[in-house]
Amino acid sequence: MFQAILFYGFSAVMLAAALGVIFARNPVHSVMCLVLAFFNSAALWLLIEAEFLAIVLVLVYVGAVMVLFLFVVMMLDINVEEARRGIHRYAPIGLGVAALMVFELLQVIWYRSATLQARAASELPAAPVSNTKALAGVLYTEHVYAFELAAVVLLLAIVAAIALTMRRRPGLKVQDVARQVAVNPKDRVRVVSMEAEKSS
Amino acid sequence: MSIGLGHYLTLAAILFAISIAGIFVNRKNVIVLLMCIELMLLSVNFNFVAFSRYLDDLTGQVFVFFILTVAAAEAAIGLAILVVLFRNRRSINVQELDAMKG
Amino acid sequence: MHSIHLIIVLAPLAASIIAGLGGRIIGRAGAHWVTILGVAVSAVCSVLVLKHLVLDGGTAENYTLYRWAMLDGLSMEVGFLVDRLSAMMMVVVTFVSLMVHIYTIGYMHDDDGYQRFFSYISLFTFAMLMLVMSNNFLQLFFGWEAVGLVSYLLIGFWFKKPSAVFANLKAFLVNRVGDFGFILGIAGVVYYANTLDYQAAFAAAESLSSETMVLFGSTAWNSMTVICILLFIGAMGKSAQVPLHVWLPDSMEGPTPISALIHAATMVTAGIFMVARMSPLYEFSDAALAFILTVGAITAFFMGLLGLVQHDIKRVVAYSTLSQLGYMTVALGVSAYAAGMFHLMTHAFFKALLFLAAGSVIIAMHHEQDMRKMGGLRKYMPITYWTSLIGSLALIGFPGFAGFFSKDALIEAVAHAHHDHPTTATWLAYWSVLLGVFVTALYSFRMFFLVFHGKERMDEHTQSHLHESPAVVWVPLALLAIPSAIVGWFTIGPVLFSDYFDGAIVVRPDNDVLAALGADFHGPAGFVAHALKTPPLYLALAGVAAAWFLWLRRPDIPARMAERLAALRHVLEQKYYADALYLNVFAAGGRRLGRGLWNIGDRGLIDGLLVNGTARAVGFIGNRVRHVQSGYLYHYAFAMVLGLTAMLAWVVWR
Amino acid sequence: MAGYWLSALIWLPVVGGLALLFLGSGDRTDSGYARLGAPLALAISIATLLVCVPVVGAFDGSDPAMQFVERTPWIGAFNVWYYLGVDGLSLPLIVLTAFVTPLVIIAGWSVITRSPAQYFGAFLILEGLMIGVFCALDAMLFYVFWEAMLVPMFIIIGVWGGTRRVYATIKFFLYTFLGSVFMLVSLVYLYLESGSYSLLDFHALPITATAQTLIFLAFLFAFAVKVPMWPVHTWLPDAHVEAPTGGSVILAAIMLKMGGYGFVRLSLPIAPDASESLAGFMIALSLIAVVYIGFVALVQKDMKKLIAYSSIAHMGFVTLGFFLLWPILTNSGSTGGAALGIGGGMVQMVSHGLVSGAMFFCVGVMYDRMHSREIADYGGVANTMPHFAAFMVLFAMANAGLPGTSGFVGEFMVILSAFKANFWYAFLAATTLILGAAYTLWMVKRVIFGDIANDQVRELTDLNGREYFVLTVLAGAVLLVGVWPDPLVNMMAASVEQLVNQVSQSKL
Amino acid sequence: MDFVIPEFQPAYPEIALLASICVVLVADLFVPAERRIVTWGLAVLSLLVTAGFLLDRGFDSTTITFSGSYIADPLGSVLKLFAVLSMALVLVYARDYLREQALERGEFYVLALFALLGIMVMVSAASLLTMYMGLEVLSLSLYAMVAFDRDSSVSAEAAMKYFVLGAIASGILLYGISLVYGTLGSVQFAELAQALGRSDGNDLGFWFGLSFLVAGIAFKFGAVPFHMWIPDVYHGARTPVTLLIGSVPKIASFALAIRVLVDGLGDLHGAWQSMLIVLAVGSIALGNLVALAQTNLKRMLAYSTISHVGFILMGILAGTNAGYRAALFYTLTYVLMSAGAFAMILLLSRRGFEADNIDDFRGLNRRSPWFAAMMACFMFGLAGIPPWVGFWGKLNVISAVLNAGDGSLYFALTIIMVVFSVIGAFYYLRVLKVIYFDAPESTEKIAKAVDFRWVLSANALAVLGLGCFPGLLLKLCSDVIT
Repeated sequence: MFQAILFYGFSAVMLAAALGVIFARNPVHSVMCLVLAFFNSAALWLLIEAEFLAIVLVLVYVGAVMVLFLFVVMMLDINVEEARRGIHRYAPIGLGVAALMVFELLQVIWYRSATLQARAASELPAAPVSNTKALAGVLYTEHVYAFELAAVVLLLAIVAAIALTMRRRPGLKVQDVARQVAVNPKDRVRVVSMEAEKSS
Repeated sequence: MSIGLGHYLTLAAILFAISIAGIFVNRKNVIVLLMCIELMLLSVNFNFVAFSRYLDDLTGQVFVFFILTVAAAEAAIGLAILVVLFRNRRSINVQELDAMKG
Repeated sequence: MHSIHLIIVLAPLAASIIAGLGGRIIGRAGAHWVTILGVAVSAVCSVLVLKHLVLDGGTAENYTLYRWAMLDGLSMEVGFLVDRLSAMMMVVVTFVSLMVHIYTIGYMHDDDGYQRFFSYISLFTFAMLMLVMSNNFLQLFFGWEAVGLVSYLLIGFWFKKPSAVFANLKAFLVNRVGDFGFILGIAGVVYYANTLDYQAAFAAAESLSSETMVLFGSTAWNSMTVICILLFIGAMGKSAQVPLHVWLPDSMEGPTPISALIHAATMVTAGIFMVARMSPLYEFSDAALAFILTVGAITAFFMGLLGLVQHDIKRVVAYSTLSQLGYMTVALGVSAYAAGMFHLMTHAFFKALLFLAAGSVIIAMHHEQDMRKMGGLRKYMPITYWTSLIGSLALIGFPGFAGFFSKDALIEAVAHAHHDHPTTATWLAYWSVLLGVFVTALYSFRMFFLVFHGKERMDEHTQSHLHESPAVVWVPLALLAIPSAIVGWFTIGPVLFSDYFDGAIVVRPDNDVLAALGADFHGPAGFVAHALKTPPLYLALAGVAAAWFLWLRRPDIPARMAERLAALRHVLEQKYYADALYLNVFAAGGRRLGRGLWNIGDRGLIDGLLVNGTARAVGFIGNRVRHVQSGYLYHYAFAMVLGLTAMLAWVVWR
Repeated sequence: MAGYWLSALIWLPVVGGLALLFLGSGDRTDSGYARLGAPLALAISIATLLVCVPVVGAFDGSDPAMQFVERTPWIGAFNVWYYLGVDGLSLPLIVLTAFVTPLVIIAGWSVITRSPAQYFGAFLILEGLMIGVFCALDAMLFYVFWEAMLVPMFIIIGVWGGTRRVYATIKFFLYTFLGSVFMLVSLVYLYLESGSYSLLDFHALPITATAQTLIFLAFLFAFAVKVPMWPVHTWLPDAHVEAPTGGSVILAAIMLKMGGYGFVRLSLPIAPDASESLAGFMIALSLIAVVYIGFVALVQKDMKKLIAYSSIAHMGFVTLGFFLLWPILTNSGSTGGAALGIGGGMVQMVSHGLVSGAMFFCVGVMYDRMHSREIADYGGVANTMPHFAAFMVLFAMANAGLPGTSGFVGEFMVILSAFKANFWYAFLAATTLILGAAYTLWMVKRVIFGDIANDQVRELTDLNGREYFVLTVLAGAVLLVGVWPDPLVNMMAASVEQLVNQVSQSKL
Repeated sequence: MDFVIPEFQPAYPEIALLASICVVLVADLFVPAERRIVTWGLAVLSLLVTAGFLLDRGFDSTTITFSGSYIADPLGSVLKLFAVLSMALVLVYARDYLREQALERGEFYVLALFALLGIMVMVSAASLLTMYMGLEVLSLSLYAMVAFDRDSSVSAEAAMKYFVLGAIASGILLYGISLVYGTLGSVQFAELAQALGRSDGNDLGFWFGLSFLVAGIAFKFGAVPFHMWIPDVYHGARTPVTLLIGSVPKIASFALAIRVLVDGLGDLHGAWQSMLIVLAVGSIALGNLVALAQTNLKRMLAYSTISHVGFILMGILAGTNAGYRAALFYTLTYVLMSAGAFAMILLLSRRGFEADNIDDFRGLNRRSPWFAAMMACFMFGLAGIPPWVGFWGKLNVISAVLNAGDGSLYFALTIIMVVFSVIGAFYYLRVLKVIYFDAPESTEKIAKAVDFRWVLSANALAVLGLGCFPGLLLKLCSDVIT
């Protein structure tokens, strides 16, 4: 019962936050709502005994990805009022399609799939003592290939992001220490001998 | 009334639908689209976690792990593109992204 | 004999090719020498062949020259059937042709297309010989069309003249209408007899006459009748029978020699020859004969009337030709094929003569053809005058002249047939040919008097240059005048009343009017004597007298009559409106139909609506659909989501 | 006779044509190698014609079976073979192709100034591919040749054509392409049913009535477009009008024949029962082509268009002849006369190849001088070009089906056959005697005869040696076939009769 | 833990490629900008190495390793080899253009190699997880490449659209994977197939998962209505990138479809067939119709891609080996033709001038008959005119569809295919019209590196040659599909 209360509580907040992401006028608010949604879902995952992922979600996602979002939003400094006008005009269509999809999904989840109903009827199996340890056990063995691929994805992301955003501006003045050090005074100073001014 | 698999799935379904609705309700700001995508991945993750637990099979959770990784990479690239876009246009308005059509 | 046959046919062809292709090399004289030589060889050989058949008791020869094609058990061949019928035609054709060749030397003396002309007329001789010597329908059709082709070329010989090129097109097309029927007739023969060979087809005639075919609704037609009428439609085209007569008067646009050769003596009689040749078929269809009779009767009388209002000397002769062809056709219609052929022969001589004489006049008149501007030429052109007189007398059937025998025999035959089996058709034919005699005399001597007698109405310049034509012109006239005058005396007996055409022409006994006449025949002199007791002679004399009275004695009367009878005159001058009808209804109508089909059918419906319409519709859809690609991200996403939702919906509510 | 004669016939021109393409796209006036296009092309095409000689010599006309057969696996996965052979139905058309191509090349000798090497190369490739169509006994091979042929023709019309060439060539391409894709579906279906792409296997394959009908309709669409039959004929006038002279000649002389050939090689033997049930329909279309198109041709103002329409009418005779078998069977209970129809159709194809080719060439001769195809721009050409006029009149007469010219032979046979089927078929078919003469000679009247119409006509010069040669050769062929068609008919008789036997057997 | 060290040998090609990527990446840092050809050379070398490992492995054995997440089978080897080959084409074609347009940065080659790696991973995926990872490697590199020209506003726009839609598509795909995982209890294709075999195939849960998966696959292919990204991305990206996107990833898409739909969910054939029918028909129709209205060649080719995708899907939906074989053949030949067609744009482009309008090809025949003929090869090939290879692709597909069953449905599908082929032929002809019938606007000679010209010519001649002798490739295709 307590679990149910927690579930409904977190769920409600999460969905509200999700709606907030969509409807918030200010992108910063959207990001904040998203963070909130992530927190709540982490809580829900804890509820279903997936501690490791819950923690990762908070640490990696909220900690890194969301900050990145926030950073970009701030950096781009978008005109808030301008950016959100007209959103409500399309809300009915969007929500209509969304509702239709939810309806269809619920049909399957609750009524139309024998397999899912059987699964739903079963009790939640007991979780291993340490979710993290269990995951670690398969991550580096069974899923080592995917794991390596994840590394590739990250490398790729780095390469791509740098390729796209890093640029040397032509006008930019950069210090080159090595050259500064290697400067030979002779190259910099030219001693010009001039005829002394003659006084008349 | 106990909370079962169905509840989690329902929650994920609603979240999925919200994220989808968000994509075409939002017509002004690309960055919100990226956030909607994050929401969508979150809903998928919900599914995986719930299934994984009810199947008593860790693959689902491993999958979530990788999805999170990929999502992070995706966000990085997405935001990088966004920055390029902004640099070129001084705008990230979705409605202005119509140089190519037809 | 086979090689002689081949020489007869090929000599003119070779001459024609030499004159046509090598005209520039051999020069003008070369051209006429080579062609005249060719035709002369042909003529001599033809006479030899005739002699062989008639005097030496040779038998008819029927053989295949080479196989043209063979398919589906139907052998299509080229071959010769040389019997007395064809031999007679060969002689007539080559003789008249030879005369015309000689005559042409003078007539076309100053023409640029001299060699071309000789080439054409030799080619014509070849084609005509192929036609008459054929032993099968295929070759018959070949000759049939080939003479049409040469006729086309010759009518349009002076191709700069718009009227000439109009006339030749008209001639060809009208002939084609006839050929249309003709080829269907041939197809009918092949359908029932499965052969193209005359003998085989004739052999099957008896069994064929009981077949029927359904053409419209459920009425069954006798197949023989259908075939015979179809074949006769071909003859109507070629022999210019009403209503396919319209081309012949116009064909006078061609040079006069060919009017004599093609449009009087030979080609136009091909239809008559053909029907005579097909007599074994026609004998089995009374309906077809009645049809022939009616057509011939109408042509004989009504075309003659038109000769009365013409002013062009050649056109008068042309209408006379039409009328005489009608006579021949009438003879065929009463199964007096031999009479028809006999008239064909005599007509060939005297009509060629008349045309050539007219040509001689035309040369003298500096190519003026209007009789109103002639008159009194007798003293300038005595030879032409006398030969014309002979020709005219022969034409009107003055006793003793060639035309007399043939025409009188013909009229007798018709009278006999009417007497034996009176029907509307025979009644019509009888009165037509009878009254036709008067009309013939009237227009012939109208022309004769207007040209050679009376006041000299030509202008001074022409008058001062009037003289008799050169020898190359008058010699053929003289040579043609001889048979025109006398050939009847010694041919009427053998041709009409003996078994000359035995085997070539078949007549059922109860149709055989000539046999009945033959019973009363006691030599040519008796025939002349008999004529004194019959109306035609007096009608002819009355015609001559009337012509004398009206155009020499009281030229004012015709003028007044023309005013009085304006309506009638108008109808006659408009040639019963046949030309107008064809031009406005068929020619213009055909074009209008064509334009309609093209604009509405081809360009409108098929191309406009179906082809380009489809293309345009596809393009339109493409252009419409491309706007779905709006450029807006949310639309794209929306499309994806809609697609997904639709798939889900399909799964749920499947 | 063994050997690779047919392969030589196909590949000699194709390879030669490809080689010519390497001479570049330079103009005739350029100093490049492109000038060599014409002589080389002529040499190759004459070599091809020479290859025909032993083939015709060794061909046994009394044997209806395939001769000179070549069979090598081509695509194992589909059981597709490189399978060639000729019989009496295909050999005449092959000879026609090999005969006309050198003439076309001579005709374009100095007229084509733009990229001549490509022009002649395209023609040679076209020749090889067309011969390939007639030789192929494997359906896929047939289809490949059939379609590939569109490409050079597309280029020929499009590059060297008249002002509306783009519209015309794209219309031509798409029209025929649309037609043939349905045939492709049918061929695939037949393959799936029989496990082979051999046409001879298709002939022997029993097929249900429905399937036959569908197959027949699919073939019909392909062939009817090519022939072309009413109402899918409208590409032809446009294509002809815009094509360069050589293109028009090839198009009329040979390409249209492929449709007719398709009927006898595929439609009839593969779907005889469908052919039977649709024979009335086919005959109706053919007769519409003869009569309707005859009237339409009457009012054309453009000479090429007029001849194009007359081609449609003449090809109507071909299709008419092919489908007379069944009405004859119904009417008389035997097939007697059917071979006359089919054979007549075949002869008509050959003849039309010569005559319409010659007519287009004649128009080309005038066009090269006056740059106009409008009838109204001419008049009295005979005054300045008497020799040309003689040829023109001859070919016009042949076009009007005058006996003694090749135009008559096929028409005559078909009319004979049509009468056996039904009087009215023959009646309507025979109207071509009148209509054909009317439109052809009316054009001749307005173009050739009359007084000199304008100064341009006055300036005309008569035929040059090259033109003289081409027209003489064509005239000779037209007359030869007209006067003595026996060798031609003999060549195909056995095959035609075998076809009649084969087709009168039900496949149900 | 009963874990055994996995067998690495089957994955040597991927490992080698990844190692080379790292080498190239590092080496590029030390290559001065004007000697970027070294990076290019290294990239090509990497391809050679990869190809070497692939060939070394051969085409006739099947191994599953990495605990069921990696499969090396004949089909995979062929696909990978073709992917490597076509990537080599892309690199050859791209180099000169990049240099002319001042875009030549080492990252381009690195990203291209990454994309190839992603494709190879996808091809060899034996589980949905691997498949997903490979897909992301591919997609992420492509997103980045589309935006590669940082100063181009349209490129950025295209990249943004591609990215957002692609991310949505992977979200959808993932949702489908989660449902499949939840209902069938595994992500490995073999196990999925087994689980399906045990269960009632009519369960709506599978079907739902399947729908999401199909949507994801359709997006990757670019099938209607998941095609919207294709025109804009093809158009907006710089041509070498378009060349890449338009060619090699089709192999990955094919692998994705075959692995997931056939290897994994083959028992649900009835379900996905119906979906694919709608997608395929829609793609063929819309692609061809809209392509008619285009004036930009890249955009036109984009729409033509959509229609070709329809054909590939047609082959797959037949659900028979013949169908898969046809789809495989179609994919491989399409990649070849498409790469060539885009390369033609590169051929004509110069510094500051992008020859991507159809009109830019005006009178090419007069400028260079040889390359005009090459373009004709590509166009006729794409249009499916024999004897170019595109014809055999279409024939294969038609044959497979017609043979898939007796129903009038298949018949109708064939008719749709052929009719739209004809409509499609129109726009290819329009290109040829411009090339052959119009007069050139410039007579500038075509100046491109020798290797570019030779490779392009070889590419075009392959399109023709394979069309004349398709037997070998067909046999290869039927050998690897069993």
